[in-house]
Amino acid sequence: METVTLTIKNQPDLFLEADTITPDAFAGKKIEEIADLHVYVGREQHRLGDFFEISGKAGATPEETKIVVNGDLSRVKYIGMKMTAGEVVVNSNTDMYVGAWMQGGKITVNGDVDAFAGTGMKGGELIIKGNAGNYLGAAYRGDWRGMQAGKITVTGNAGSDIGTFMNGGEIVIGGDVDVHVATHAEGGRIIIKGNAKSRLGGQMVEGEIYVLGSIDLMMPGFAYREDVDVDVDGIKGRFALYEGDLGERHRKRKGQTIYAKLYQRIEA
Amino acid sequence: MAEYLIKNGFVFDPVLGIKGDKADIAIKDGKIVETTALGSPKVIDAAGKTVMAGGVDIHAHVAGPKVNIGRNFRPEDKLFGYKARSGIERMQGGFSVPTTIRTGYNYARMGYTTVMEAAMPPLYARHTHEEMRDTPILDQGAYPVFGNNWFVLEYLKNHEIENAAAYIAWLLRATKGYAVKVVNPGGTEAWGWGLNCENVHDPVPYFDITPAQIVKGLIEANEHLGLPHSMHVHANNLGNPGNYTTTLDTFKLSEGIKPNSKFGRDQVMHHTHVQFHSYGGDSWVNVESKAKEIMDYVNSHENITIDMGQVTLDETTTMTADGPFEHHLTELNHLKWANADVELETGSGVVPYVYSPNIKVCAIQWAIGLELALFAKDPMRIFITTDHPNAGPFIRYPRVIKWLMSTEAREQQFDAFKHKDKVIEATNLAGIDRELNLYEIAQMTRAGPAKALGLAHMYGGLAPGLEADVAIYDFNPNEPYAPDDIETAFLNAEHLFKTGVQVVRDHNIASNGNKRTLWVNAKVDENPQVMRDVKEKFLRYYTVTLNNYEVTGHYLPNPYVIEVDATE
Amino acid sequence: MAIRVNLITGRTIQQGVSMEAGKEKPAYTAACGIIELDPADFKKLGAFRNTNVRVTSDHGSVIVKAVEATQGPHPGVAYIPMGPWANMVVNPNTYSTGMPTFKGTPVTVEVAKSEPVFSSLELVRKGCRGELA
Amino acid sequence: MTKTVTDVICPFCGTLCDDLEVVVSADNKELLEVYNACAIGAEKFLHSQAKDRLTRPRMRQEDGSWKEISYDEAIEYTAKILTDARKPLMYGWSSTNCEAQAVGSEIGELVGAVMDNTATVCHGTSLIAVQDIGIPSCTLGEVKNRADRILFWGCNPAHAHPRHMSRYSIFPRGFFTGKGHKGRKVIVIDPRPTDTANVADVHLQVEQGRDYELLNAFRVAFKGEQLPDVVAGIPKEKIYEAADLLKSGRFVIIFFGMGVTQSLGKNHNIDEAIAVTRDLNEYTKAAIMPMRGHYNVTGSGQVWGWLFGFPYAVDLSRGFARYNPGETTSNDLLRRDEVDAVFVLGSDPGAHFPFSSVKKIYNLPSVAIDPHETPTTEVCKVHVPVAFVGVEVGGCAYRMDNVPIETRKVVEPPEGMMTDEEFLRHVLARVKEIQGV
Repeated sequence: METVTLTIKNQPDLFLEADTITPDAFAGKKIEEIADLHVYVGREQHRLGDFFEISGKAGATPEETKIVVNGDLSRVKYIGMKMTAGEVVVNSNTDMYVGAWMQGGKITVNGDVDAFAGTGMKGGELIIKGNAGNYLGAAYRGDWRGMQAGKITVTGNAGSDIGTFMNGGEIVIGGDVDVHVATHAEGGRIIIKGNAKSRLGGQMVEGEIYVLGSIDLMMPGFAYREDVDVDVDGIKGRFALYEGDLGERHRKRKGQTIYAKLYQRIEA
Repeated sequence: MAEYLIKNGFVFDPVLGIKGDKADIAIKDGKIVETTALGSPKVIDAAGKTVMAGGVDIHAHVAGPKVNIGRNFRPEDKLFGYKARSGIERMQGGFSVPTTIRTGYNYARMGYTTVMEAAMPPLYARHTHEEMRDTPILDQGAYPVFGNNWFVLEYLKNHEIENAAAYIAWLLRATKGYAVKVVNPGGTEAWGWGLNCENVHDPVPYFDITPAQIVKGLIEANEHLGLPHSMHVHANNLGNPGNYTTTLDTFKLSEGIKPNSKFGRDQVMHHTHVQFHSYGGDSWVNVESKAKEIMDYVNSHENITIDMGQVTLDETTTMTADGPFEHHLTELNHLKWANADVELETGSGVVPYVYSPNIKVCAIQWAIGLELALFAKDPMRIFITTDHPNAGPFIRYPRVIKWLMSTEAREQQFDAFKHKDKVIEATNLAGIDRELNLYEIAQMTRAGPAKALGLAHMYGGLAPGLEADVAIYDFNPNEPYAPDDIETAFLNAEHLFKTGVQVVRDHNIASNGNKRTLWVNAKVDENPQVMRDVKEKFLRYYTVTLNNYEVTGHYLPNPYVIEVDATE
Repeated sequence: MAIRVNLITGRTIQQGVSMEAGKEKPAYTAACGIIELDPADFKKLGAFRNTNVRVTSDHGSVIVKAVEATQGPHPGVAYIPMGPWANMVVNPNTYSTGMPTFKGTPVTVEVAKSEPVFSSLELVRKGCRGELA
Repeated sequence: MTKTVTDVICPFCGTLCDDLEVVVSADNKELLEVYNACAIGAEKFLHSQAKDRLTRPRMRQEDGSWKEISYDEAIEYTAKILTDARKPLMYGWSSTNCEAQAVGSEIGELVGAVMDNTATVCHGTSLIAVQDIGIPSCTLGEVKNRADRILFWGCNPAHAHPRHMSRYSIFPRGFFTGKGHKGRKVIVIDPRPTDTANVADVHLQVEQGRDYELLNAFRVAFKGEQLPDVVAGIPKEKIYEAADLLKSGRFVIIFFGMGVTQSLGKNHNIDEAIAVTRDLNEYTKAAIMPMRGHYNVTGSGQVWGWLFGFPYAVDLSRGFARYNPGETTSNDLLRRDEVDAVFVLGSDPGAHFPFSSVKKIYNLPSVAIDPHETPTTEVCKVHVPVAFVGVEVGGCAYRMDNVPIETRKVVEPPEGMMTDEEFLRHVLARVKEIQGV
């Protein structure tokens, strides 16, 4: 695997739209060609090379290409957008849409990300070592096809509206989450190792939420069923199982209504 | 205005009866003229290319309230699907429900110059006209909906044809409308209570009238006025297994009625998107094609025209004044549902829909649409549409043309179906080897719809005196081609002239054109009773005043009025 | 003496009328430079009706006149008509929806008899120039 | 001599009453009386006659004072800040006509602006919800003629839409509703016993910020499932009762306002309220409608809908239209320093945005086009007073149910004053000159 290293040299005075920072865009290109890729500040078009020192070498294919991005990237959007393969490492906080619509490969952010990371994710792995913003792994506005597959792991906390319209894949939050989790979800799994506030599983059709910490307020549409032993994805313990959203539509299998499941840990 | 001479193209024109022979087409002052009438024209070399009149779309949902609901509530329909502003081209967006700007440009790119908006709620006429005003290039008109209108229900309940006609004339003037449209007659009024009318004899709640009375009465009123277009109907029971009997019952309502129109049409009923109305079986499990039965009737009755409503196997946005149908649809696919009932007049619903080649029913729908066109004896009476965007976006017309012209293309599609065998079993298409030729395509997309609209004196052909709407496609019918070459060519007209202005040059938009809005001004004898009824209903039941209802002035910056004298 | 209440904002007919009459005019300040408190909360605050108070949240602070709730009772809930005064203290967090959280901001209310209620124009001008306490 | 203009449209709120009568002087120069309007609407017409009204553009000086400038200078300044900026915000568009909105949209296209309207702090979250779940709705006449169950959730028409209840919802007698008020049951859900609640049959005083839970409880109740004893401060018996009251109606209409769009949950509150409406259509006929505020905020959403495909928060900076509330919405843009110039027309963010956003406007090149002197004009560098739409110039406006109505001109504007549309056409022409298109 070949590596291209980007180091930001000029900070944009507004925000930098850099959806070209992906293995797909870099693969098979010379450094000069990569420097000529387009980025935008407002309506102005610039070269990637105008903002970044670029060194190293890109692989022949996305699979063989790794990108390391250094410097303060807190005003850079769209890193890793739509990537299908390869690897991106961001050694900084960064802004919105990290890994949005990504289909494969791996993104590691050694810092915080802002909203809409992993929007409409179809596959691959997104690892955030800091905190994540709102709408993590959610659907784009109006789309009923949210996160389809892949895995998002956040070491710190996440904001509101994670996993909206989630259909598949997995989101693991090491810390706490804000309101509205897995709204309208029809599949997938969300694991919250810290505490949750309220509106978990609102309008949820199918899928699973695991909460290891506290929940401020349970939705009226979620009913306690029983205590169960859980051993999933390294999470072991005794959990209270709730089913819902009782107000929402659900399909039936063999005459049995299939609800979304919310597990809250009682003891480790 | 510039003069043009389009030389040596292979011309396909049902009006002149030219079937692909080489001919020259002359343009002067916005009209087609004899080549001898030209002075020093710009010459367009069309050698080895296909030349046709500008396309005419008799039924599409391209402007108005429900179309804009479709745009505004589907951001995902525009995601990554935009085209940036450049030169004279304004920015464009949207796939199944494009912005007005893209609508105008994309029709032009396909060689179309006239597009009719198929359903205008009268109370929203201003909105519909604002959108048409902002749709570049195309000549357009809009059909106000009448089939659930309280005035109409009350007049026709007592068979008061003259009063119904006087009201139609008044509403066409008030809304600047073009024709009489009927959607799920009585059913949409019933939907005001969450109900529906599922066959032509199903009484309308409270109003004590049946869909059959509404349709027959509106045909008679339409002919009483002698309007350019016939009554244009979307029958009851759309989209349900076994509904072909309702469709045949609706057809039969036109029996024995002859056209009374100075505008050269032969039909008294246009039934739209018949694909959605040609289903046998009694459930989605055993649904099957009844296109044969439907077309046997159409072929043997000259006072009917139809359009296809061809399913294109895309993700799209359904939208119709058939409110109960859209509710039924959202119950099936659980996708977002918008509904917009309109006081005293009509209603509508909007639901996204994914026609997947992996779903048996979608594939059967695809086959049925094509069967209708391929069973047609008279291509001047059946027209290519997708009921845009209901069965698919209009941008797929070239693909529909490909399927109609090539058994190979149809076989390729059959092979792509997940349930190929079940689909073949439930339809006739696999056994049909007919391939339409370009002359028949010109009939189904130009001359036929123009005639049915009562606009044969303006559109649909290349005879001297007609509007200079001319499309030139980079397609040589006399050389071997692959099916996809057809789609490519008809998707990207090389040149397009619209009333003499070159709007597409070398496959690019060259002008925003000289767009016109057509409406019908029907003069009738004074009718004090109808005017009293109008005043009374506005006073008591409408939420806008009568004086704030009529569409006037700047909403139609470039109007084209078709005068009809229906006075005794 | 200070109390904690949950602040909401919104329209009132007086706000609407005075807004259309001119936001630079005293009537607008009289209509919107106020906080409506429930009698029970007045009691806790230990203040008379029509006393100036300082309303403080995590997001800012403003002086308004405390008046008795016109559409009560709603103990624990306080109401400032929508406008620049309320917007000094509302929660600007949009939760990535574009919409600030205009309703449901925890605030502290304390008596501030001697401090003036600024007009809408003064308030934003002083605020922008950093001239507010 | 005076004359009376009838069928006048009120350019205040989304109710868009069109039955006003206005008495004007024979020379059309003076507006004397307004009939049929609510207190707010009447004030709007009369204020246009204020003697102290500003009639010329002005520019803020170094020392903070105002200097009168010509319209040409104002046009030049506006065109310049828009063409100099890389991402200008063009905000407002709700208190003007669709004709001006269309011209403004063309300017926005040329300069690559973010176009946003007042929905961004009003019903923007409703629009998000509609994009997620749709909206079964109807025109206000359907309510008048059919509705026998009226639910006001987080809205207070008695104060915000004063004639709504008498024209459309609670009191009117329609075709199938001859008994008027007597034939209807009215439910109000609000954390305060509002003046609207006082005319209701049922008031549920929901715990502020718990609307989402209460709406969810209604859906659980419809399905006959078990509820917790108390939800959002309301005992479950009352919720079951109210749910049955709705189900038993022939035609249910739900009106909602900023009580739900601006509280915790925002778009989710509306999403769930629409789900409640969807559910009710299993049992009877039901519709839901946002109580839109500005008289033509709906129109700007329509115009942008057909031109760009999105109802608000439209980012045109890249030459095509993009949309994502949370990123392309005014308050997020200002808070995050994403824009470098601000243009305001037909709205007052200075009064209605959180102060942290107002301060950002103060620190940017900025122009406000507004007939009034407002907190926005106070913080902008240039203020361009214009004629009142719906009073001194006509044009199209869309009611809260999306019905388009042509507003009327009833009096002449003060001598030499421009309309929104005129000013924008000049700016558009100047922008084209500067860009050489």
